Amino acid sequence: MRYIFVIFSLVLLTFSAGLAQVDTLGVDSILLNIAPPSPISNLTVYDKANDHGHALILEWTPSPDDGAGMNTVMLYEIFRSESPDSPFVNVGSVPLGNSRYDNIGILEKESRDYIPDNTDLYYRVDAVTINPEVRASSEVFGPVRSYSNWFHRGRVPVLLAVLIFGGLMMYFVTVARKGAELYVRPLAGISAVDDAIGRATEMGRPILYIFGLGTADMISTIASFTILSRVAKQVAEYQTQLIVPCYDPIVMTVAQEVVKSSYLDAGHPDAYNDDMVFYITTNQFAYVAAVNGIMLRELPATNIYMGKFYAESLILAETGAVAGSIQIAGTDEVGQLPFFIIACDYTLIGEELYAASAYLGREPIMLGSLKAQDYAKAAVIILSILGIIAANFGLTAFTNIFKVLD
Amino acid sequence: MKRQIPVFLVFIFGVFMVFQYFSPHEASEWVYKFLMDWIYIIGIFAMALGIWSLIHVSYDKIKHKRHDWGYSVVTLAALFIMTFFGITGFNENGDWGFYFMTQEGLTNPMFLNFFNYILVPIETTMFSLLAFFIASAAYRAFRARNVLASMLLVSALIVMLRFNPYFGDAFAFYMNKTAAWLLNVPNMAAKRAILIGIGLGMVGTALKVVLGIERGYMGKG
Amino acid sequence: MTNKKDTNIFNRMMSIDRRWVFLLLVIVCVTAYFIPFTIPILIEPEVAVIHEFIDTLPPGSIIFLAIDYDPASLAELHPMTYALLEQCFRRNLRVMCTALHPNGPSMAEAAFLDVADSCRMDKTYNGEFFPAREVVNGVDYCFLGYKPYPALVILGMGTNFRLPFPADYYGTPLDSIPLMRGVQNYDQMACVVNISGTSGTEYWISYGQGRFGFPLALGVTGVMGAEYYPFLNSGQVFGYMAGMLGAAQYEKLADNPGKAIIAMKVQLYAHFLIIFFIIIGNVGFFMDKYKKKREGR
Amino acid sequence: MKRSTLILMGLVVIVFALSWIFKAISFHGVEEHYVLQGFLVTLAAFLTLSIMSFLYRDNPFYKFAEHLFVGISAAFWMSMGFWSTIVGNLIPRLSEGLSNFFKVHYIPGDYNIFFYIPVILGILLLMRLSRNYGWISRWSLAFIVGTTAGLNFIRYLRSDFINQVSATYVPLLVDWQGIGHFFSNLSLSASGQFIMMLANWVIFLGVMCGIIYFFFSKEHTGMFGRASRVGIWILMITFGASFGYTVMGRISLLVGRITFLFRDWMGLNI
Repeated sequence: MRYIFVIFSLVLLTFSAGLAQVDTLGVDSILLNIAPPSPISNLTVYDKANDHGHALILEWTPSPDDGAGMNTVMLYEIFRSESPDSPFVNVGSVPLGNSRYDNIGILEKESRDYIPDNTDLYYRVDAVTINPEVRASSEVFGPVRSYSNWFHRGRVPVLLAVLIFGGLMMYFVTVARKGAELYVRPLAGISAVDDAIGRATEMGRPILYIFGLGTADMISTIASFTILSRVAKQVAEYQTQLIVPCYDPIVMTVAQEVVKSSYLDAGHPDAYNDDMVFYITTNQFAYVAAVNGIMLRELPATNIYMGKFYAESLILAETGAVAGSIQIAGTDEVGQLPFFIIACDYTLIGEELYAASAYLGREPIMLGSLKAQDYAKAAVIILSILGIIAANFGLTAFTNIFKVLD
Repeated sequence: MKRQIPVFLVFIFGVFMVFQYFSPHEASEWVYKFLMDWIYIIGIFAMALGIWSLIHVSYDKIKHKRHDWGYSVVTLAALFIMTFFGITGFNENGDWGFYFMTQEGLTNPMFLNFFNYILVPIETTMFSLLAFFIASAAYRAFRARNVLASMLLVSALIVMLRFNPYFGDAFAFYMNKTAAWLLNVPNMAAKRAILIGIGLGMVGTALKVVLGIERGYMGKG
Repeated sequence: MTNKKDTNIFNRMMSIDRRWVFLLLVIVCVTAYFIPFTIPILIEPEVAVIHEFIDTLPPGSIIFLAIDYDPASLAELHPMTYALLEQCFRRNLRVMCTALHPNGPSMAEAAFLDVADSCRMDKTYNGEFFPAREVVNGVDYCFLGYKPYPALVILGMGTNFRLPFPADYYGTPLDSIPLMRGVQNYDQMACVVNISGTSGTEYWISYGQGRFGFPLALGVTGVMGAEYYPFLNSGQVFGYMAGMLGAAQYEKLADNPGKAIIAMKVQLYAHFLIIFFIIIGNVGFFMDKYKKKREGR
Repeated sequence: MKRSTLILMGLVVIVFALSWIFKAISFHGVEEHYVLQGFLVTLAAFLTLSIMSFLYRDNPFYKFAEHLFVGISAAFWMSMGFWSTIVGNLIPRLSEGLSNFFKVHYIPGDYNIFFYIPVILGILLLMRLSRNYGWISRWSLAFIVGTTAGLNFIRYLRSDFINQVSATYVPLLVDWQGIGHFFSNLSLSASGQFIMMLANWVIFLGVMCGIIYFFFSKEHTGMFGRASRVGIWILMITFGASFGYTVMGRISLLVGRITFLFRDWMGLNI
């Protein structure tokens, strides 16, 4: 807001500088002979709802000379003051045709755009012509106060979704814990992981596990950690070699922890050393260059790509194909799925990546969470069909339930 | 103790972040901002671990004279030289010391040179390898082996032929329209289905992590 | 691979070494890049109408060119600007130009200097001979430069160019520029062409065309293509070019092949090569299957 | 080393030296440091070709470029992180003395004490290097994982789930004015009623079948199996189309490198 103000005053300055120079052309007469426009009317100011405070919204009926009438209004300038008598300060402006201004304050007290909460404020709006001298002020509106809110009412649908989904999850996890049999359909990519580890052992070649460019704050990376822990456990049991080159140092740290614990669980803590999981560099293509080199030099029996991938997906997968490795990929990056589908032997598409950890572990609790996800999907289908019917019959009340406000 | 405290920390911070979304209050935003800053700062300490790992692995190779150890010397030399250029330079008075940027720009022009003439060319060339790999992948994988593979193949061919002018204007026109339809309509449906699935998978995983059901990230499966 | 069954021609068609694919791709790209030849380009009416409009203007008319892009979208948009400017100067039209994107002025300046260079040579376009001429800043074109807050600048220029721009980009007061004699606002412009990689296009449509009613043509990036297309149907925009394809069409119309046509050439033949390899692989696959089936019987 | 390898190496060195000399001459009078500029442009071209040689097979030139690239990029990232995060964000909050040393403005604040917490967590993270106290680093990792899991939980529930579901509410009968009107105005134009309705039907059914494909706990048989089959078809058509679409952008990248090699380095201007 502050920048726009600065920029705007610069523009105004040049406008007025222009006035001084163009006397001979009669531009001054155009400007000086502008009649004052009619002011705006019905100014109302109210607190912005669902926010952290320090913000107010102004609304008004535009001047009759905005785009009609004399057609002289160029912009509206907004003024604020803490009392109706003290001088008003310009806090912003909007071009013609607008009838609303969000006066969003800055949180730092020192800033000139700071708007105090729980304090009486007064507002005025000027209709300004191309000549900044010629303007019409509105009546002062006030007092009005800004507040901070504890709960965001526009986000109720999200809260409902959290509660419903959390409830489903808790229910099915409890059911699973009690020992109920839960069916899951087979996934080709998952059984391939088991086969691949066996194959690597037979061939005496390593397994390459790649997180892609995901950082530790991405859920896909967290899901990938779980998959790595299963893979590492089996690798430790078979005494096969595991290579995990990393792009992000935090991911590397967590992955070291994961592999170390898996080796411990498998009963081979001595077989682990920190150099199995190592850092390369945090640069997309430098990482790719190095991993490509590893693929052609170490000739891994299997490459497992799980996590977040970007443009490097195809470079990695094609190089892996050249090296003759079996390749299993899984990503939630929709744009890269085509490349993995084409270049890899098995690909886990989107949600399958998240399901993989449950599949690999075969623990009832994890399978319970898959069941919860399926119920949520069934709910989506039912809601969509209801929504479509509602939308086609013009029942907007139903679709509005899902409107989330920012 | 070694495993309970981390799980407890995950729960506390996870629940706070969920709460934070529903509360726009100044206080809640303030804490949120602090937490985000913290993550960046911890990330910088992790950087030290990463660089340590890189140096350690390279040094190990050199020490034991493993295969291709000479290239590890290149890595280490590049790392040290670039770091030296990156943290030192001359300021506007011509004093040498720990400087990075002044108003005139980088204090050490060699940092920029290395960036422009080593980093950028290799980066763009690695990226351009994609042109070759996309060709070889298409040749290798686009075989009409079964129904699914044929669908993949046909829709790729239609889109690739969309601006072919040799078969007459009408052909080009309809190819263009069909390709645009494929990219707008079925694409949108598939993307949405995948995204809904991913959304559920992510939410499920995150919930399991926050509730401590999923502990794979700590090595406890 | 010494097995006799593996060496039949169809099997070989299925397993060409990837290095042959790579080599042919390089050869095709480099040849298409360097060897001058033409490819047919389908001309769409929304591009042709811009060329036709400019071609039929009487000499001395003024075109307003708004250049709102930065180096990121240079590859697609520079060819449009170059072809358009060259056409204007060859037809003795005059050009006024603004750059309402912070990095726009360097783009516009480069275009004016390069096209002025090119105009110093005799050239023949679409069979019409154009003698060499000197393009002079201030006489043939006037570059106003950059001012922030595009909406206000566009509105201000509707009243008088001198309001937002008392002087041109090089600091010369507009009143002492020969081109500006008698030029007040958009009323003296034959049309406005906005070549843009930003949302500034929206201001040209709503604040510029919407308020002052001048004929407006757009050149946008491929990504923005679908977004502004509806304005063509609604008649607010009379001509429209989008992305590399649009640029190549304009170059073709102006008979002035440049970077866009070269890029299209390379793209087209690289695509053909990839399709060729896909076909080879599939022919091999099916013939091999057919043969095995027959042998199996 | 084989003799052919040595000859190849020698040739590369000669070409490199020649290019350096020619480039330096061509920069003479144009650039201030023309010898350095000549070297750098030659180096860039050498590295470009080294990386491209990987397409043939792994070789010493590629290995050299790769290892150089790793070292330089790690150092680049470290320097940027050091100056922007540590010097830019952390030091101005922690100590006035250090701020003065690095010539950044000290930002006094009542809550600066809180910035010691991430520093402590960071140091705990470094405990990883210790054999006996490595487990302490899990506390910092737990902080990061917990915060981001909570954050992403909500973010994706909103953007990938609720928003995508509500976007599926499209009208299936666009501009419906009766069946007679529909058939009498049937056309294949893009803005025609038939095409618009077809698009909405494809989107709606595509999304439904796609979701059915992702069901894990139900056998894909019967009607359900058929729907899931349609789902995977839609996915495959989409993947093919986006692959075909991406080819164009990737070829442009190659054109960029060709331009560099032939115009900027060799100076050919055709």
